[in-house]
Formats: sequence, C-alpha cells, structure tokens
Amino acid sequence: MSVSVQSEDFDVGAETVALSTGRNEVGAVATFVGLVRADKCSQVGAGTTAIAAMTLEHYPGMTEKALTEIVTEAENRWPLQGVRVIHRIGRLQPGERIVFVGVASAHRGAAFAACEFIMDYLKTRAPFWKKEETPIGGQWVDARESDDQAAARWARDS
Amino acid sequence: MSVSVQSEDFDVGAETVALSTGRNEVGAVATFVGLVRADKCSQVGAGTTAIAAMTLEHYPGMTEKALTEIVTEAENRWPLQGVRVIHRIGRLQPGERIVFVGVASAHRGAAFAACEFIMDYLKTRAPFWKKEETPIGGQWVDARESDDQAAARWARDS
Amino acid sequence: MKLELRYFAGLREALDCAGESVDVPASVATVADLRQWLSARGGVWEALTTQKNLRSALDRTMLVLHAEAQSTLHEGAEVAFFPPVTGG
Amino acid sequence: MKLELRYFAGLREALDCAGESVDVPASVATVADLRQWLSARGGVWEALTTQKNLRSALDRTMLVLHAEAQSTLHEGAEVAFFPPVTGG
Repeated sequence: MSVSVQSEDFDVGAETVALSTGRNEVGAVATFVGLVRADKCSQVGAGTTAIAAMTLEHYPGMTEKALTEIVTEAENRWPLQGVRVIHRIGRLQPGERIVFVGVASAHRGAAFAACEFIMDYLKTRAPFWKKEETPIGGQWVDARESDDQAAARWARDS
Repeated sequence: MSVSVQSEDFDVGAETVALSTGRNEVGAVATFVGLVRADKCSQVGAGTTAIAAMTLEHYPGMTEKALTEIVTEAENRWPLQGVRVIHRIGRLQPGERIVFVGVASAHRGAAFAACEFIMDYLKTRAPFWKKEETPIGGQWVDARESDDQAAARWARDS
Repeated sequence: MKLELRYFAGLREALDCAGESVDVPASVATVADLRQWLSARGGVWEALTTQKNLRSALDRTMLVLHAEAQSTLHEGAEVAFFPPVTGG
Repeated sequence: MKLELRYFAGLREALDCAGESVDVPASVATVADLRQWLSARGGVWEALTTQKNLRSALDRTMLVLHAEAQSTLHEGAEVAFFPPVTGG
C-alpha cells in the first residue's frame, strides 16, 4: 500500500504499471482518475458560471491517516496485491487530475470492487474540501448526498 | 469509441490520458488492465505446472464487431464521454498485458459500472480463446462459470 | 444452399479443420439442423452434438444454445462453432 | 483541560480562525460538550450548533454526529470541526 498527498501531478501510466510490476499474482489492475471537469460551473446567485480553478484544502496530519485506514479496510475485505492512492492539494485548473486510485489483484472482481470502495470512502471520509474560483469570488463545494449513498452501499452489520 | 485487436502491447498511460484529453465533460476515468499472471499454472494430469506462455486465438471479422456491440450497449446504458478497448492476440508471456478497457464519464459511478460491464461481457461474448503452453504441450483454458455469473448480473428484462 | 463454416480453438484442433464450404440439403434449415447434419458425419464430427457447451455464431453474431433452432440459415451464411470463449 | 482546536474550509473562513489552544472547564467532557461550549461564545461561533451537518474529528479520527456525546476528551486532545468533506 502506498498513499500520497501532494500538490504535484502524477504519471498515470507509471503508477498503473507499477501496480503489477514484479508482483507474480497480479492478473487484474483497476484504476480510477478523477479530474476537474473543464466545463465545471459554480452556482452564483440564480445562475451558474464557469470556474477558473479550484483549490483543495486538507487536514495535514489526518489526511494520510484517513486514506491509510480506508485502504486497510479495503485490504481486509478483498485479496489485494497492491494499492496506490494519490490525492492532490492546492490550486487545480479545469482539466487537471485530482485523484488516482489503483488496485491490483489476482482477479478483476476484487480489483474493481476495492477501487470503487476506496473512491466512495475517500469521498465521504477523507478530510479534503474544494473551493471553486468564480468571477464573483470563491465558493465552497457542497457535499453531495449521492456520495453518502454510494459509501453506504458498502456498510456492514458489524 | 475505439476498439482495437492487435498483437502489439499498448501504452496504458497514453490510453488513459487520451480518454479525458480535449473532452470538457470528463470528471472520471475508470480503467482495467488484464495481465497474464506470472504465477499462472495449468492443470496437467493430477497436478499443476507453470505455463511458459499463452496464445490468444480469435475470430477475425467477428471480434471487432462483438467488441463494438458490447461498447455500444454500455453507451446505451450509461452517459459516457469516451470508451477505449484494446485486446491483444497471439503469443503472450507471463506478466504481459492482455486487455485494456478505459471509460470516461462526467461521474465516477457511470465510469466504474461501464468499465466492469464491458469486461464482464467481453469475457463471455467476445470470440477469444486462450491456449496455455505447458511442458507436456498446449492446453486450452476452460471457461469459468464465475464469468457467466458476472455477466448475468447485468441482464435486463427486455 | 451454400454455407461457409468456421471452427475455432479446441474444436478446430479436434476436427483438424479451420473452415470449409458446404452445400447442405434443403432439410438443413437452421443452425440446429446444421449442427446435427455435421455430427452425422460421424467420428470426430460427433463432437458437435456430444461436446458440452459448444457455442455457435451465425453471420458473426453469437447465438445462445436454445436460439440455434430459431436461427434460420440463408444462402452464403457464415456459421461458426467453437468452445465457450475465454478472452480478457 | 487543555485542547488543540482546528477549523477547516468554510467554517475556518466563517470563524476567521484556523486553530487555537483552549483550556476548557471540567464541565466540558465530550466533543458534544465542546461544541456547545464554543457555540456559547456567541456571534459567528454559534455556527457550531446552528450550521447543518458540521462534522468533527477527535485526535484525527472522524466522528459521526451521534458519536460526539460518547467521545470523551482528554488532556492535549486535538479536536477539529469542519463542513462535510468534498475531496476526490
């Protein structure tokens, strides 16, 4: 497992390839890349306006801990050979990458499930906040109920 | 949509990045890479033995058609911005990549679901067959019931 | 009626035949009929009815097993028989 | 009891405060008590009880809302308050 919180961009190809390199039992690698949508708009009064950029704030000291706990939970639920999580912080422009989650496993079912699980938990349990830059100032992004619902799918009775 | 059947390897990073480049509405890219497991063994008599390589046979003329139909079905089910499928044929050694499926969408739910759907259908509906090389000769890989079950999850009453 | 037949993977090896052009009698109207007609050649060809789960495609569209009896042949049709697929 | 407090995102801006060290009276025993105690400062601090869905973390572990009353503070504890997270 490897977790990074950084302002720099990451190399999608190198990260994906590294998940299977030298690991004999890997037959499946599932990855996810989240990006700032280039058509991203922010609610401004009654209308919407295109954003110029967004800034990602986080909770230094807690962020890596929260991501590590999420990955550990995934490793407890599925037989995984490798997991990589990278989340960027700071100012990001439309079209830029925000997050990478990559999971290697012997079989595709575990790789897909764990990758989606990590993203759903990251969205609701990792301390990141997005602020969008609009022509009339900064605007904090509201949490989405659909993200809570996505995370709730993985709940267990324990 | 772009579908390729080829003997050459592919560039995971370039393919993943291409799915979002120049597409304003892409906020999520989910990818899958399938590999020949380096510890892959074949059943030989009562025991198993490591394979030296595998050869992928396909049905020229039908393969691209089948893959295109699978991707079209995915595009009908989810709002997708881009889909890329690459499947290799010919002789592949342990550790080599076999298949790439990448899906771009505005949101992660659609990207994950469509990527997994395409893999499940590809496994059961695209005309590829694997033959493993063992010390005592070639051995065709048997279809797995779990792949039929995975594909059956997506069935619709229509 | 003239048909183009193709065989793949383990079945191709068992038949020692990758494909052939055949002219079938009028009694062979569906893919299911064709399967029986080929099997009636005897020997290795009996695999077409005795081997479990052998699949088929008509004009490059895969058929589910119970669809073969409803899949009507036509002049120049391309029919393929093969084991369950194992790509990906 | 001395505590380290941290505020994030929109709440940090509303309070105009990223963090502070406080010494709370013995009556403040849980995170829920702390939330009430801070809100009682009045003005912008009332957001801690009036703003919908504000979350908290004790010693860098996120708490669910109903867990705050069971989350006991200790000397030197780090407590953070923040809006629902929106990363990814």
